[in-house]
Amino acid sequence: MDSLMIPPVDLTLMAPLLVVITWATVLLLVDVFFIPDGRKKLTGYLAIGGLVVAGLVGLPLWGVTGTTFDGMLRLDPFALTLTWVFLLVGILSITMSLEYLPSQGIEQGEFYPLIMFAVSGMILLAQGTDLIVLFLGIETLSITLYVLTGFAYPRLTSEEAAMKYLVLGAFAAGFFVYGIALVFGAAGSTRLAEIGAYAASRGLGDLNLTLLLGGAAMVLIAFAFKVALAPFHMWTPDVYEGSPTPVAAFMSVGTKGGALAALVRLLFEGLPTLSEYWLPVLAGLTALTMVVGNLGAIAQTNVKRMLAYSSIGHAGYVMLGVMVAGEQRGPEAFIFYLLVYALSNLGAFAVLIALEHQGENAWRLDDFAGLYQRQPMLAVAMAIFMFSLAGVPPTAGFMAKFYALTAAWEGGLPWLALVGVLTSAVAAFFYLRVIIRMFMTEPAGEPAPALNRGLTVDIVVAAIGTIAIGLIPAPVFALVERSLVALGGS
Amino acid sequence: MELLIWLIPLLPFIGFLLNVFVIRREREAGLVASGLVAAAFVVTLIAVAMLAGMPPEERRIVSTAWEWINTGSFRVPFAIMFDPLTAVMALLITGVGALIHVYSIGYMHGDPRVVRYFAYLNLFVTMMLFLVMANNLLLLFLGWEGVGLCSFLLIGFWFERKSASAAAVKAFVVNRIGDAAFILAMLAVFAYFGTLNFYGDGEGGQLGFLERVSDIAGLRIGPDWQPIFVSTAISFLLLIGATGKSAQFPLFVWLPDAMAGPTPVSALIHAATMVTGGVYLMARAEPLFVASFTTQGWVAWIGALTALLAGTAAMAQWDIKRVLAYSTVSQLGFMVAACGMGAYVAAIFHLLTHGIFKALLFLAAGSVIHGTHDTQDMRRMGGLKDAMPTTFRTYVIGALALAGIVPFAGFWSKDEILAHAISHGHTPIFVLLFLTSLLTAFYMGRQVALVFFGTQRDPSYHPHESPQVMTVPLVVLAVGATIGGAINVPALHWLTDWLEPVLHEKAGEFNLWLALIATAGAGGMGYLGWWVYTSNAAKIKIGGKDPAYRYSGDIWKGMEEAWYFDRLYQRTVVVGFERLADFLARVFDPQGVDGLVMGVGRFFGGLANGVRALQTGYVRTYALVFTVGVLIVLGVMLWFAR
Amino acid sequence: MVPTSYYVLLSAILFTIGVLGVLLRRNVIVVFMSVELMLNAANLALVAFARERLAVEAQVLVFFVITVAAAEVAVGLALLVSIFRTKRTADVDEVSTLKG
Amino acid sequence: MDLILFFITAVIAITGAVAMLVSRNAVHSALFLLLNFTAISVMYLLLSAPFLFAIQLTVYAGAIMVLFLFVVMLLGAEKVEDAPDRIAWQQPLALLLGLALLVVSVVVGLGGATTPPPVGEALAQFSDPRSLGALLFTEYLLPFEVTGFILLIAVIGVVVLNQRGRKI
Amino acid sequence: MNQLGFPLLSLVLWLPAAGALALLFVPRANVELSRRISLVTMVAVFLISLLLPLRFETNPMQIAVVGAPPVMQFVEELPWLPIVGATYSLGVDGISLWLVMLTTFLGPIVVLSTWDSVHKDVRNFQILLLILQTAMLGVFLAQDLLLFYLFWEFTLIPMTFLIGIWGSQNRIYAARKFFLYTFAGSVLMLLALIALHILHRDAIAAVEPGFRGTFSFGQFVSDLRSGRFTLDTLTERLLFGAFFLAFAVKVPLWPFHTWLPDAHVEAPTAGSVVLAGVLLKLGGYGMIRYNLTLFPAASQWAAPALAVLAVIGIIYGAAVAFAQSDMKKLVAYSSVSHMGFVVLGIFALNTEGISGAVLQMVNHGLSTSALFLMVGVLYERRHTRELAEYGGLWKVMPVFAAFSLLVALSSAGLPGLNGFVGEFTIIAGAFRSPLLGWVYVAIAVGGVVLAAAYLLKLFRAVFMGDVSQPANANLPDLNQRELTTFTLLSIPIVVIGIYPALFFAGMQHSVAALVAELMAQVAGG
Repeated sequence: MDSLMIPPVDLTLMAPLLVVITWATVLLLVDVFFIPDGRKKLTGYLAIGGLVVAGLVGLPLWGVTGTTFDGMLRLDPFALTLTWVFLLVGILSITMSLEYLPSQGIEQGEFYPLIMFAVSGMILLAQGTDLIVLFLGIETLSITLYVLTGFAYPRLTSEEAAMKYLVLGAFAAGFFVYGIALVFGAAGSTRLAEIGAYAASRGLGDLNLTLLLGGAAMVLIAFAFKVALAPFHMWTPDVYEGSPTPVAAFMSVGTKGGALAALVRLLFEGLPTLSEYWLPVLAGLTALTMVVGNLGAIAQTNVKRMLAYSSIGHAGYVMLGVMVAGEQRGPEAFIFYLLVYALSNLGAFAVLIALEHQGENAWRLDDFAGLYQRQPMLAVAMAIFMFSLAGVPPTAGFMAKFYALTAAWEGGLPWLALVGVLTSAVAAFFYLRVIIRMFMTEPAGEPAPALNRGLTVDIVVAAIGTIAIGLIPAPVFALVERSLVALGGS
Repeated sequence: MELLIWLIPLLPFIGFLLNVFVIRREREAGLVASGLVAAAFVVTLIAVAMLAGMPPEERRIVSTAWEWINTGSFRVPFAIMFDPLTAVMALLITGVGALIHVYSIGYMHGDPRVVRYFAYLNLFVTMMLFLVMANNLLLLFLGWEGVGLCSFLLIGFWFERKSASAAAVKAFVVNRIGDAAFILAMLAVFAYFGTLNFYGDGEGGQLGFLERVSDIAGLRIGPDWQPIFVSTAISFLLLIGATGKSAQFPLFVWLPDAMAGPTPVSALIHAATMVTGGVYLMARAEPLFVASFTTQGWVAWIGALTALLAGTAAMAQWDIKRVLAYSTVSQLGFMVAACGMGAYVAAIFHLLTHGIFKALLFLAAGSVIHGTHDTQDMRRMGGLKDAMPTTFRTYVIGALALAGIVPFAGFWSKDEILAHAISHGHTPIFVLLFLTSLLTAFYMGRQVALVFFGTQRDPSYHPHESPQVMTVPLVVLAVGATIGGAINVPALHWLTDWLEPVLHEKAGEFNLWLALIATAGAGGMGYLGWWVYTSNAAKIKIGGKDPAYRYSGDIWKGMEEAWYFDRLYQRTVVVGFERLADFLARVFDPQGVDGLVMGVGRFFGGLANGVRALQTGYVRTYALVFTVGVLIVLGVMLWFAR
Repeated sequence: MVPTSYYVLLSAILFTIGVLGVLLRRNVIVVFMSVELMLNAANLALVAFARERLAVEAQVLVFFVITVAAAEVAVGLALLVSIFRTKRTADVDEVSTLKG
Repeated sequence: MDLILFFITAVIAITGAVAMLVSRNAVHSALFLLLNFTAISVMYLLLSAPFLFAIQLTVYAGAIMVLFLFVVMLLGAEKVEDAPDRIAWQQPLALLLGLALLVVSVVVGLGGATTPPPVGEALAQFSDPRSLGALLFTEYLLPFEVTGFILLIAVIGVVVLNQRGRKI
Repeated sequence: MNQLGFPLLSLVLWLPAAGALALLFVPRANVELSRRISLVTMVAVFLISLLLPLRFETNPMQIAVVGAPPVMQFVEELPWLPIVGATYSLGVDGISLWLVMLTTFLGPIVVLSTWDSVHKDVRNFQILLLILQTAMLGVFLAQDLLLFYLFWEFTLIPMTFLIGIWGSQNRIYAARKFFLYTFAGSVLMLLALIALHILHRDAIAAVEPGFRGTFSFGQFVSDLRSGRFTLDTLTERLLFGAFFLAFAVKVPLWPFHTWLPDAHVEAPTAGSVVLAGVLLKLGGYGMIRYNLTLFPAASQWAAPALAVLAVIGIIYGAAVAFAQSDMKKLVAYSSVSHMGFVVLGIFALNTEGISGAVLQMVNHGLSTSALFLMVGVLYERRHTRELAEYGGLWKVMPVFAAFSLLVALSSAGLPGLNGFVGEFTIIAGAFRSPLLGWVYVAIAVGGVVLAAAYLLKLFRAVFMGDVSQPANANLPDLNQRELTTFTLLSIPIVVIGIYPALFFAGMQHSVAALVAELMAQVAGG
């Protein structure tokens, strides 16, 4: 028989991914064999090192555009920028876990490699240009997160959350696969580019629109599930609440970011010509998401759960950029929003972690009462995050929201921008509630929360970033803008 | 000359500043205040003399200090002027003012806040002078409200007394109602003339609106079915303003209450000067009023009705000052009625004489109060003529002047008004006014009888004559009240000639018959009043009813309460407004407006609970919702793809 | 030959039954089975389409799907075992403390 | 001939699926599902994909279903649905939705154009496992590798999820 | 760069923030030092800002021709957000000049008022005050819509904290209501900004390819006026509405006022002073600067209706104020009434109305601040704001009474004091406005009457009558600091009253240009 011709593989184009995945595998072994129990923090540091290295490895790739693995992976500035965001999210999440895990009695070395695997899944999503790669990327991310969600062992809610997540995730995966089948049935390929070419051939008469749209819809639904777009959001509050807080933090940005990155690729490389069909649907979902997410958060007295609902709402705002990613400002808005949201939200979760004590959680609003008097800096930082999430100037959250709304309006969705601002007015209510508790009520006599180094770093980085980007967003905008010159075509 | 006329208002103003910021001792305050007002009087005299030296047509000095308001086309200078009308007003203000200042030194002696008192008094004189010297409506309004403020301050001078503070607020607020109309009038003037200046500056610049009344001749505004002349609208609004300040029907209710202030204040502000502001305004805006036949009718009727109404009320009062207060309202009614009939000179004439003799009466009443240790109820007086002879004599002179007995000042001015009414065919007005003049004589007779004749009904105090610092002004004023009529006696009509450049009026004819009848009537009624109350002196008990009550019953009661107007306002307008405000504040605002806002909040809260309720915790429900989503997405996309 | 549409029809029926399984059954294991049924239905459709176009790739896809399904089931069952240890139940409705 | 075989198999597959859905015993469900999987593997044969037929039988019917049965037995979780359904209101709704979903999927699925059934050399190539294998290691090398990692993660996950119980 | 050659506006704008930064390094316990630093900063800002009116060209060389953008002075511009064309650009014109001066003038007064009233966490209080000062100045100075919005929204944060932390019993409710109400009111404005930006960019890009859009106020205006950028009627009205809503809530225009009494009642004295003194002015300023300038036709269209709201507010606010027994509430509702005048003046759409509105904003800032300070003085001494608790204080605190009377009269619009000039000019404008007319004015004048009623009611209840409560018998009169505060406030109150021309002169040119533009709109369409 013929010898197998392995197509040329340009590993440099997937260098960050490669670093993360290899490092994670090796770290797994190192952890098992060389790092004793009780010193698992070392694994964490090593994992951070790996993520940093991955980020550095990506530096020379700036501006490079290319595909490898027979066109299944694509490296472009869009993917690279997102990669960096994901690495940042990973680093921050690990940093806040270093002390969290031992304090909750769930310190296991595998945690860190698993986070790295999740990050690799996200990078795969950002780089993949084939439905099957996207499917695998999502599954990599999901399976890792199922495990991580169930990580807080003694807490039953953790397992409950994992179970719910898994059941619904598998359910969604079923739709994903069915969607792939239908799309394949129509287009005869799973490559986004080929699907795009096929979809663009409409008018030639051989377009099987129903089949293609049906399949595309199912794939979109699977992504919508990951992004937590209403009505596919139902898992989010429960899972966030149940999972270990750093994991929730990671998920709130990571899953969304990865799925959205893939969604951008799918929509604008695979289905740009069909936007008249999916745009209204996605716009409707987005509107519903903003409404449901922010409304759901109003009724919460559990801050963690409130943040979960708020993450649903924010998914809607990010979607404002994603949907119009065909325009110049869409992907910019998407990435900028994601970055800002990552900073603010991770910061908020870090504060949440700082309040948790051994084996117990402190997520009730009352636990925040008088925080300002107990830990002024912590309260101020939390206030910054809350204002940022609410989109009040001069925080970065405002700039992000502003840009997302601008993009949406430009993309021809002014009504959606209207829904966006109206829901953000609603959202101010529950963010403000946390602030009011912290600053304007008397402390309930709780001891001062213990801040450790990792958390401090997280909170300080996030707070400074939030304020700095809010005041002088131009450099970040410029970076994001330059990173996206290449998107849209191909 | 321009500088000189600025001195007139500035001198008292300096007194005000000194009293506010520098002077702390009672003695200095009185001297400085009186001295500066007296100086202003002297300056006014000089100015008048200089004015008299000019040809009659040019007797007007206008001086602008600075642009007060200048925005867009809306330009108002801070400008004063001096012309014959202003001159007589300024003389009255500074002259009577100076006397009252001097009198106050004695009257207010020992009061802890006497420095402040003189400051207010000085400020009042300043503002009053601005009122009469202003060359535009806005500056006039500044003085107008300024005197209102001083009136408020001085009525409320003894603010510890509840009645005083209530009266002060009432005076200010009621005046404000008239002022609101005044503001509207100014706006209308500005809208139709483009300026608020009375006269141009005489240097070929823009003319003032009083010189351009013909511009609006025939102009009408308002809906097509009921247009009114612009001149009517403006002058009517001014009339409402004047009814506030000059205590005319229907806004007269504040003046009797205003007697809660110190008596010299009543003399100066609530008799001689401030309340005449409305009359001055009408005289000043004479061309506007004359241009509107309708308004003139209103003016005349309002004046006459007020005169009668207040005259009847004055008859039934027990409080020595309230009698004078209602009498003032009544006399102001005379003046207003005169304006309404076109007898502006007569109005001003009466204003001047009334200013003198009413000040005299008030001061004398003050002397009585002073000498009886703050007794104001006439039922507790009686027989004071022996204890306070000077006061008694001056009081009688004042009463004779007010009653209109020859040859006292009041006779000439009142007679001129009545004569004008007859000769110009205003018969109903004449009847009302004549009736009033009879009543006037009656209640003055009554008062004199009650206060000075008979025996002292309340032995709890020892009446004594007032010190010289008080009696000397009384005497001076009494002289004025006696011979003041000379300035416009029919044969000489100096005042008419003097005011001719402003009011363009020729002297009326003296009606001898009328004069005779009026004097006889007044004399008779005055005697009747005196006789009734001296002969029935025994029936007057402290806290008791008037002897006349037996005969007239509830009518007397009605007169005592000034026909219940005050109470009517209290029960309808005031209570109505309070109820409305209360409703708005306690019900409508929190539950209506704010309730709507809160309703929005509750609405979202309800929606949020809906979202929460959907989040059942059962993963199968989540899958169900998921499936619904799938169907929607698929359905919509396929719908589009049809 | 059997027309592709027959297979697709069958696959749709099976897929729907799988969905119903998730919606209706409370036993976590059966729920997982239903998910497997959904994946299988999808695979069937995929192969049917592949046969129509003679595209071998689709078979590769099926291969990957089966693998991933296995991995997912493994994790799911492990989780179930872990939960069962404390909760003593495999009823999916029992894990419903997180809500609201 | 093919058509008859297809219908028989299809009926078996649907029966298996429905029976899995309705049987209240998890073991029965598993066995019915096994029946269904087997039927589907026969379908693969009908569709000229013999390799998948083998995979389906070994991996699904063999490994996964055994795993299911094993866990069911291990936990004794055959009958967990005896307690009354707390969200019974959902059942009719679910059935309704299922019906709708079926309609929609059928509409979608039958939207596909039918090309004439292929024959000959190409079909042989299609059904040849070797071409599949070749693809797996050339074009689909990356997914293949990733699948490996997914399995690795799954293994770690299973370990992580179950070892700690013992530790603590 | 500008007529001074150095960035004066930036200095004025950021100096308070710098002071706040410096305060961060003061130990929390050193209360006195924090206050002093804060005071020194505020005074310095005021003194520096004095250069503005001194060097302000009342009649700039550039003659305002119809179609030209508003002439700004002391202009500064730096790139800020090039990707959307937003710049850091500052400037003042005759309209903002006096509002800036009002803000800087009230700064030291506010700090002075905290000396006796704020004892909790003093340093942070001062920090928030200083930050708030920067934010408010930013709103007046910003000449870029995005920058403006940034400052606009940011004012909420320090104010919310001031109310929520240092307020009285119900402070949380008030703080939340304040924040949410005003935030919700202004979100639509953000959308309108974006819409404007994009519509403008699309319009200009059609002529100048490669144009990336802008947020520059000046450019919007000049393009709108030159006709390079036009809005169709519906769009213009919608945008107008979006902007207006934000401003109306802030002003607050009836019926959007209900947050105000709560916020005022609960806020500490300094907070109330800032709120009434400056924060409400942001709304009025916004209406003039943005609504009238950007959307002249829509302004014409909406003016009668909005003026109706304004007039309702005048009467309603006055009536409700009259019924209050809580002093702060009374003053708060009086703000509703007074700001109703401002809105009425603005929508008279003529020179008199608008310049009267600007002056009235300054007046209201002075008078109402002083009224709140007055309430504060009493509250510090007696810890109650109920009218019934007071009486006869004229005897006990004569100096205080004198100042209070002055302030009350100024607020009631006594001629010779500042309030009258503003109100009168406004109603003169409204009377002459072809859009409004005498009916509006006739009702609005009722507000003048009622103002006297409720303010004298307040004055009488507090100062007149006998000293009924023994606790009031020995209240100390104003101390040196309070005396300084009131004296400082009284100076402009009197000066504006007798020589308003000084203030009108500065704004004349800007207002005239604005009105000319509005008139051109009428003529043109």
